[in-house]
Amino acid sequence: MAARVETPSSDVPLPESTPVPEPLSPTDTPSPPADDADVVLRIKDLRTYFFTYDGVVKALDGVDLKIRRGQTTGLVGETGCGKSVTAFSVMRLIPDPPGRILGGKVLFDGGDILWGLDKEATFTPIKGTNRVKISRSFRRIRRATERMSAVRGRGIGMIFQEPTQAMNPIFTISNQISETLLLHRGIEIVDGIMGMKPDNPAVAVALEGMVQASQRGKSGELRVAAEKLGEAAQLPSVGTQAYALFRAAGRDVEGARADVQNVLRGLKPSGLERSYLHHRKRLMELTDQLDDVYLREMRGEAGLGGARNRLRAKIRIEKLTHLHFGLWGIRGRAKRALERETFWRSVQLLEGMSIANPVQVARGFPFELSGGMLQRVMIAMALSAEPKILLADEPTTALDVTIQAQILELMRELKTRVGTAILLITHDLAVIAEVADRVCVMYAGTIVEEGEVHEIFRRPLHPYTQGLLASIPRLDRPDQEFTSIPGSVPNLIYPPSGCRFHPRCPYAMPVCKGDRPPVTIEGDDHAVACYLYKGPVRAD
Amino acid sequence: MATDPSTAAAPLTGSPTEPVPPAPSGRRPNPRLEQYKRTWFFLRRNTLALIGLGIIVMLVLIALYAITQPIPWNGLPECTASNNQVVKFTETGLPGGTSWSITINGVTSSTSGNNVTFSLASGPAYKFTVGNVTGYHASPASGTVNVAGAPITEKITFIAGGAVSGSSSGAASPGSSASLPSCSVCTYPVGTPVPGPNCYQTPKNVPGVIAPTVSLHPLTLGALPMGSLALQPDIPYFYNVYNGMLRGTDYSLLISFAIVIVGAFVGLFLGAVSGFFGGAVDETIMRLVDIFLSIPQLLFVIIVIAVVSTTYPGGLFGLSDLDTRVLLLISAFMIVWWPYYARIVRGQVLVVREQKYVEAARASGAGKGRIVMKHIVPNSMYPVFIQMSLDVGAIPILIGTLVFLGFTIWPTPYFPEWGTIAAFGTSDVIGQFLIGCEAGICVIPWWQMVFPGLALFLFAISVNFLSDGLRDALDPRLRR
Amino acid sequence: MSLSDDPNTAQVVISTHNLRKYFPIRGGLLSSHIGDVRAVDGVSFDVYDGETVGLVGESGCGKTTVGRLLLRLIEPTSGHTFYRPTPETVARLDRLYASVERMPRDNGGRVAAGQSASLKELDEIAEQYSLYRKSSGEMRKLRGKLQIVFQDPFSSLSPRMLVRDIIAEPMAIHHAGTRAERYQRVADLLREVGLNPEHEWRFPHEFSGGQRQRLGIARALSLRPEFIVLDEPTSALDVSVQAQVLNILRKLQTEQKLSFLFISHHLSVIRSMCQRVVVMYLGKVVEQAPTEEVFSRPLHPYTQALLSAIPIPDPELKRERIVLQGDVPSPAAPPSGCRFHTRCPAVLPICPRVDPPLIEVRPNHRVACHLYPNPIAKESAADLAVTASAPVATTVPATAS
Amino acid sequence: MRMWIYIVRRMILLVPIIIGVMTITFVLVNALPSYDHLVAVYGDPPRQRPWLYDPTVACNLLNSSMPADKQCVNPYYHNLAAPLGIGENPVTAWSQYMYRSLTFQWGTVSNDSTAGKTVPLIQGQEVTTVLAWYLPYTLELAIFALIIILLIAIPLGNLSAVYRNRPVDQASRVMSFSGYALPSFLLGSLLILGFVLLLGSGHSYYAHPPWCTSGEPTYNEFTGSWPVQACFAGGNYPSWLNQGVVTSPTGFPTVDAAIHGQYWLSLDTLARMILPALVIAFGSIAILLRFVRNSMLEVMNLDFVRTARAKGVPESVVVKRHAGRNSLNVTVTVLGLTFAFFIGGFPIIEDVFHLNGIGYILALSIQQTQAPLDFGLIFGSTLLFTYVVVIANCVVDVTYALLDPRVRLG
Repeated sequence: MAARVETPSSDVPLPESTPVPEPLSPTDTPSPPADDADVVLRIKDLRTYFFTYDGVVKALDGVDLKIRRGQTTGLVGETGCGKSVTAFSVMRLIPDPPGRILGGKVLFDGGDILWGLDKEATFTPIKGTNRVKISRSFRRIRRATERMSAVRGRGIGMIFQEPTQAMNPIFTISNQISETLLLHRGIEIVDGIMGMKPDNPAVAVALEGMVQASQRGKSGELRVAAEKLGEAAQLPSVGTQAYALFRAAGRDVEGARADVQNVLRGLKPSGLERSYLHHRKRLMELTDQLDDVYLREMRGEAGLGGARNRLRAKIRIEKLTHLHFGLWGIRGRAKRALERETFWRSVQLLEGMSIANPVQVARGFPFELSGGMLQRVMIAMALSAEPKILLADEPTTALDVTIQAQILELMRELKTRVGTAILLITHDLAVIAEVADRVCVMYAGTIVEEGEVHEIFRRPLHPYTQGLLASIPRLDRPDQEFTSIPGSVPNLIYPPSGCRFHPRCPYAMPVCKGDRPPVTIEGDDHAVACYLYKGPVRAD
Repeated sequence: MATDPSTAAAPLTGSPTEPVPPAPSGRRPNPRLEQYKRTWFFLRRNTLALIGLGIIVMLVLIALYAITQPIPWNGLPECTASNNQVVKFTETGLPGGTSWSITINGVTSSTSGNNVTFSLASGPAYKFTVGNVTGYHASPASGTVNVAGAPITEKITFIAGGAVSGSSSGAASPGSSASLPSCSVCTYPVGTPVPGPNCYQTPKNVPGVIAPTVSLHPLTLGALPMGSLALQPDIPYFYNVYNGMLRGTDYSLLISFAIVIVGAFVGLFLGAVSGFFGGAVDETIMRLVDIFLSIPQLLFVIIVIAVVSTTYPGGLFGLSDLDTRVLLLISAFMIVWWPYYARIVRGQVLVVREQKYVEAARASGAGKGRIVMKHIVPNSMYPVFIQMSLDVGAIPILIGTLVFLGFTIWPTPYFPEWGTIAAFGTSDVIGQFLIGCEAGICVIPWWQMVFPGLALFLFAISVNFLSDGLRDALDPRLRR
Repeated sequence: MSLSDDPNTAQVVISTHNLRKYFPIRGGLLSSHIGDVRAVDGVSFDVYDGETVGLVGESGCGKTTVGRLLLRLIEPTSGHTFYRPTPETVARLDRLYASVERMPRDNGGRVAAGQSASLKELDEIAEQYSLYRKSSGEMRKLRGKLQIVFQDPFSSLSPRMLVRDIIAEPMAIHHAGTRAERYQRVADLLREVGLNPEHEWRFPHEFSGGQRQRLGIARALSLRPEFIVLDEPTSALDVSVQAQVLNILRKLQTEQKLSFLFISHHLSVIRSMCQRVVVMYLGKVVEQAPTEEVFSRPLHPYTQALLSAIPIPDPELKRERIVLQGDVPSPAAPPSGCRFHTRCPAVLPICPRVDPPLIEVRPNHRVACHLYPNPIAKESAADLAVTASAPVATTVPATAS
Repeated sequence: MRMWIYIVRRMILLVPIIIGVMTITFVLVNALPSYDHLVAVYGDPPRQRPWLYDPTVACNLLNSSMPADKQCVNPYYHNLAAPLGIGENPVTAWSQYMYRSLTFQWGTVSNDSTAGKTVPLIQGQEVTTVLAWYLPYTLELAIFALIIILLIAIPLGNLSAVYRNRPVDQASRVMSFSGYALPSFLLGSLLILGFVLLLGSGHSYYAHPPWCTSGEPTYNEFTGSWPVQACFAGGNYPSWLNQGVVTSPTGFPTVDAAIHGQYWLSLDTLARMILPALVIAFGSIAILLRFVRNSMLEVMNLDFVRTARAKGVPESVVVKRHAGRNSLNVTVTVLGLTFAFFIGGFPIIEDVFHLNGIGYILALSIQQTQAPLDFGLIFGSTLLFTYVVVIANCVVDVTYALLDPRVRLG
């Protein structure tokens, strides 16, 4: 079992001054602190390095961050300060090699996402040189990736900067949303299909209601009637479909009624199809159980290896024993029922993103849609699994101002409607001011200031925050002299010692060059890492 | 590292207010050297590329050595079995391609080439007669040769017109081209006792097939270290594979490099023109590229060479036969090769052309020539280099394939070029066991195809390893 | 066309009239010409000596194309850009273009015979001043006077050239000075843009974005130009660095009497940098006015929406915003009539049918919108009230802090 | 609708290519000496009149009353040469050549050429007829090889991209480079050699499969595709077998045998194609493998793959569904680009394995040291190979469009 493989890739120069990173000791109990029941995600001392030819880029060097339930936390900083790397590290999406998370904790849902990190790779300095050799255990890394499927999507969702690049170009929009739906809400969907009652007498009544609403020509009433139809059939997507059919038919109400009746007639899966759906459901249940095991593992429960392997074996057997569905051609037919259901569900989701023509959008391909539209689709996709946290990585940077305004409007609305905690990553303080509740200011791989949004804007404490705020050209304050922070963002291969801002800081003191400044609490929910402030040091 | 924007950290910390840290050691930094160092660093981590580099360096050294050795290409040691002797008839005066024949000792052999060779047991004198050729008469039309210890060359001159003149007779002295170095080895049939030192067993009593004579303990090379290569199993003289390989190193390398460089130049020029000017020029060139790429390249080379050598049997531009053929080969391959380069270069130029620095040069008033030479060509070169290094390895293989198909590209059937040797060796082996060997004594002359094949393989694969390593080292996206 | 009240004090550097650039779309069976992307569709404005004109619009509105057209990096479909026309010429041009625009057209779209005199006169002026009529030799000489700084600091510097060669290249092309003199000037230029002269021995990839942008500015300055197109010079930069570049630009402008065309989508920067603003939407100018006018009293609904869409870095400030619905239409199939009517919150019945002309509704303030149908005489400008149906601009709040 | 336009446009693009290829062959054919040109078109001169293609001839041969020592203009020559445009202006000659090419008058097989002498029944036949007889053999082998290529290259390429720089990748890399570096004649011969050593006497298996109990194992050079005659009932090849004159329903040997109920023969034919198909696939796999791997690596770094991972899609599905489908486009394109290389390998393979087919005929027709070569066959089969490549490229482009909605709809 040659688990560890020496990779030549890791033979990169390590500057003399860089200590070989020591991973966090695994003996720490990963239980969340009791005082903060509101915190859904907690990042502790996260360190992510990139081992490149030029040297070790210390992209994240001890990041501490909290995301609270129902709040929008803004993470703001300049290019290269590591804000995106933070999000990718949380999702474990750092390309490895060259990147590697070296230590820290990401506490989520009672467990540590980075569980077992220290066993994934070992670092040995090569004697007489300034290089380090990384031996990766690919087996453990693969296991960690598998484990992440329990978190990604349904635990933490993510949207990206370039919506046009972030969608798969060869699948339709509905196809891509359906994938997420089947992954995370598959059981519910299969149950819906199997348990639906298209013959229910209430269905006919509800359909009659739709016809009448349509004759009256009131689209609000039609929508309510459509929802009733969905309830009666015990499959909400039927309502959406019927609504779309009635809308498309316009005045031809009788035709629409016939169409809906056709749809209802075609809904019931046959016996063989039902057995395929059972199999799918069983697979999903097993996968869910496996995810549960993974989550428990992350929470620090020991001795789960047996259960995990049993489940994996069961999944394999389940997949093998149901090969015959493919041979009999049932899979295709049964999948169509699933596809229909997920299609209309994705239409529903798109409607929720205030997209005017959701059916058309769902049928379209990404290249047919504009950036703003795609960003809505991305948000719909990320929210379809109802994650606890949404990581939004510069969601409006690639968009025009007027479109950015639309997306920000949508995010504000979603915040109140869905209640998902959002981590909004952006370089634009103005966007933060518009949407965020709390702000974390990042500089060169560390968080320098953290606090409630009004507080930060009213009373910025850290010199970097002050400089950043002053350097924004203000529409409301014209003809100011442009102020800038002297110098530029430091090279993270050779980051400055002590406070990383000190070479650019107007208030730099000798002490700043020495140790990293501690994080002190300055007022209510306002913390800063700067020697200028002498408040109490933050506990953790 | 290019995958993540946040790692693109700025290496410089200069600003209007703070001075930039001075250059490392006071002297002016050489930035290009830095780039080479960087490339070498990535190449060094690729073991296969290093192996490839080593093999190529070795081959180049061998080629340099072989050039200094006095082994003429058409004078490859034709080793002769000790009990037989070669009698060679050389013709002058007939136009190329005309068939003529010689009868000696009751055996008639005809050819359209210049030479007819017989292998005759030493001792007696043999009578020969020259067959009639319409419109010519031969001088001498018949005669006698005394076969003694050395190979004999007899010259026949054909004179146009007139009737056949009377015969001349006399003992032919060894011909003037007997200066060819030869190596005599002693052969003996399977099952008979070893006659003496430097004697080698031949299967099926065929003196032309001799196994490698390398003895590993103690290391001796023998007369035929890599064995012999017999073009026809029944004639007693044969070729020394080792010498052929040695001599072939520089022929193969030179021809490959010549073909690739010429093809790349044409492709680079046409591709750059096509990509930069666009429009009708681009359309025309790209349609041409499509046309040339549709014709299977090997067949195209065959057709071009066949047509030209049929049309101009006497050679082109007054060049010697060998020079004509090398020129022909290079041109034919160039015609099939340039479209690949043109396509690569055009794709690259289309990307580079849209770069803002090209537009900036235009905004400063740079002319088209300057833009192409200073900006576009230097930035489109890397893929061309990589493709060139790949193609160099393919040429000897393609030449071998042509020869294997039975297509005549060299003036003599046996030409010291790896592909040619491998092709002859292989077809001989295949012939041996397809026709079948007698029960009990079935020796397959594996060395004929293994040694030249190995040379071809090693050359091509090391070139591939190296170019793959270079691609990885030069492509920032694939870097880690 | 002149906007300046007294054209004698300031010289026009660049004057562009009715500039159009259509990129053909090919399609169908035989790749025939099936339509045009109307990237720029009739743009006119002047740039005066020492002035910065802002060109604002969303992506795809054609503002970058305008910049490239002004330098003749691409050839226009029609229209002219005049370089340094004399004040009399400017006056003549205004008159001629006004008369050409008023010309009745017969069925074939041809100009009536009697008025072709104006066209002929225009042609004469164009022959003398228009960039698009210059021969390539004349154009090459002019290129030293007209320069450009690009948006992307990463692709605008050749990766295989040393910094000194990049900056000296324009001088080398124009054979300005000896080699030594050129490199001496490179060192001066580097100092001028706030870089260390030692940097000339490096490759561009060793610099950060802001530094590269400064290199681009140094290259543009090397031939002592008069007019520089700044094509989104700071949009790829971080805020803290952006100010450094903007300050350098301001300093250079005052020191060297440069004229800028500042192309940006960033209204806050425009407001601080420019004296006049041209707002574009889908290849057309919708509003054109002095900066203060545009920001304090935007007239076109698009400008109003644009202004209100800009997020303000102040959480205390809550304001009404106009959120435009839908996306920018494709310039390949622009909407009929007023191009903004598909998204306009104050659309009138006439909007989809008639394309509104750009008319002066307040002094020096031109708008292309049916809400403002009448050119207002300059005297009554003070009484100008926005038509009742126009959305009252919530726009920029009074300074809040 | 758009797809339809796309296909028609692609078809229109074929026209200049086909005209261009014909023009190239026209130039080459016309560069030949007129004698060879005439032989290529009309075949050898009849035995009674060997002087038929000479421009001038001893007068007594034309008319016995004329003196033998005088040279006369040969009227037959001019009758034959005029339709070929020999000695006329190039435009006329070109249009005549185009007409004949498009009407499939590609020349006649020479009686004296190696191919003419070796392959039964083809002497003096029209080149197109001969090519039509033997095209099915080659096509069958090509399809078989293509299936092998796709089945090996795509999964292996994906695998080596996913396990980059791990043993799988290194092994596939070495395999791929061997494909570049091993000449196919050498690989084929080595395989045959290996089987000879393995089975004891390979040649007898080749001619004489295990199920064949009767007849002496004689080696028949042109029957590499079939067992010896003696294996068949009556000691003769059945009349439906495609051995020249096609009386079989399809001409494809495997299909024909199956149609006539000789399933063992079908299987035997397939078995005979395994080795050659592997050899010919090896080179193409080498190229394809690298491209699949590199495009896969590129796709795996794209944003949408990251999106898929962030959605919680399992890694195997990410590779197969998201990255795999996207890199398939590249695979298809490269397959099109290498098709000429692939087709060009057939003469060698069919020569090494002595299989019936156009490649073998072509190999035979250039296998002679004595001029004149059989230019009719050489040009004909090259044209045919080129058309196969051109049509394959067209099919590939359409497939690409079908796979990629951006091309299909945009």
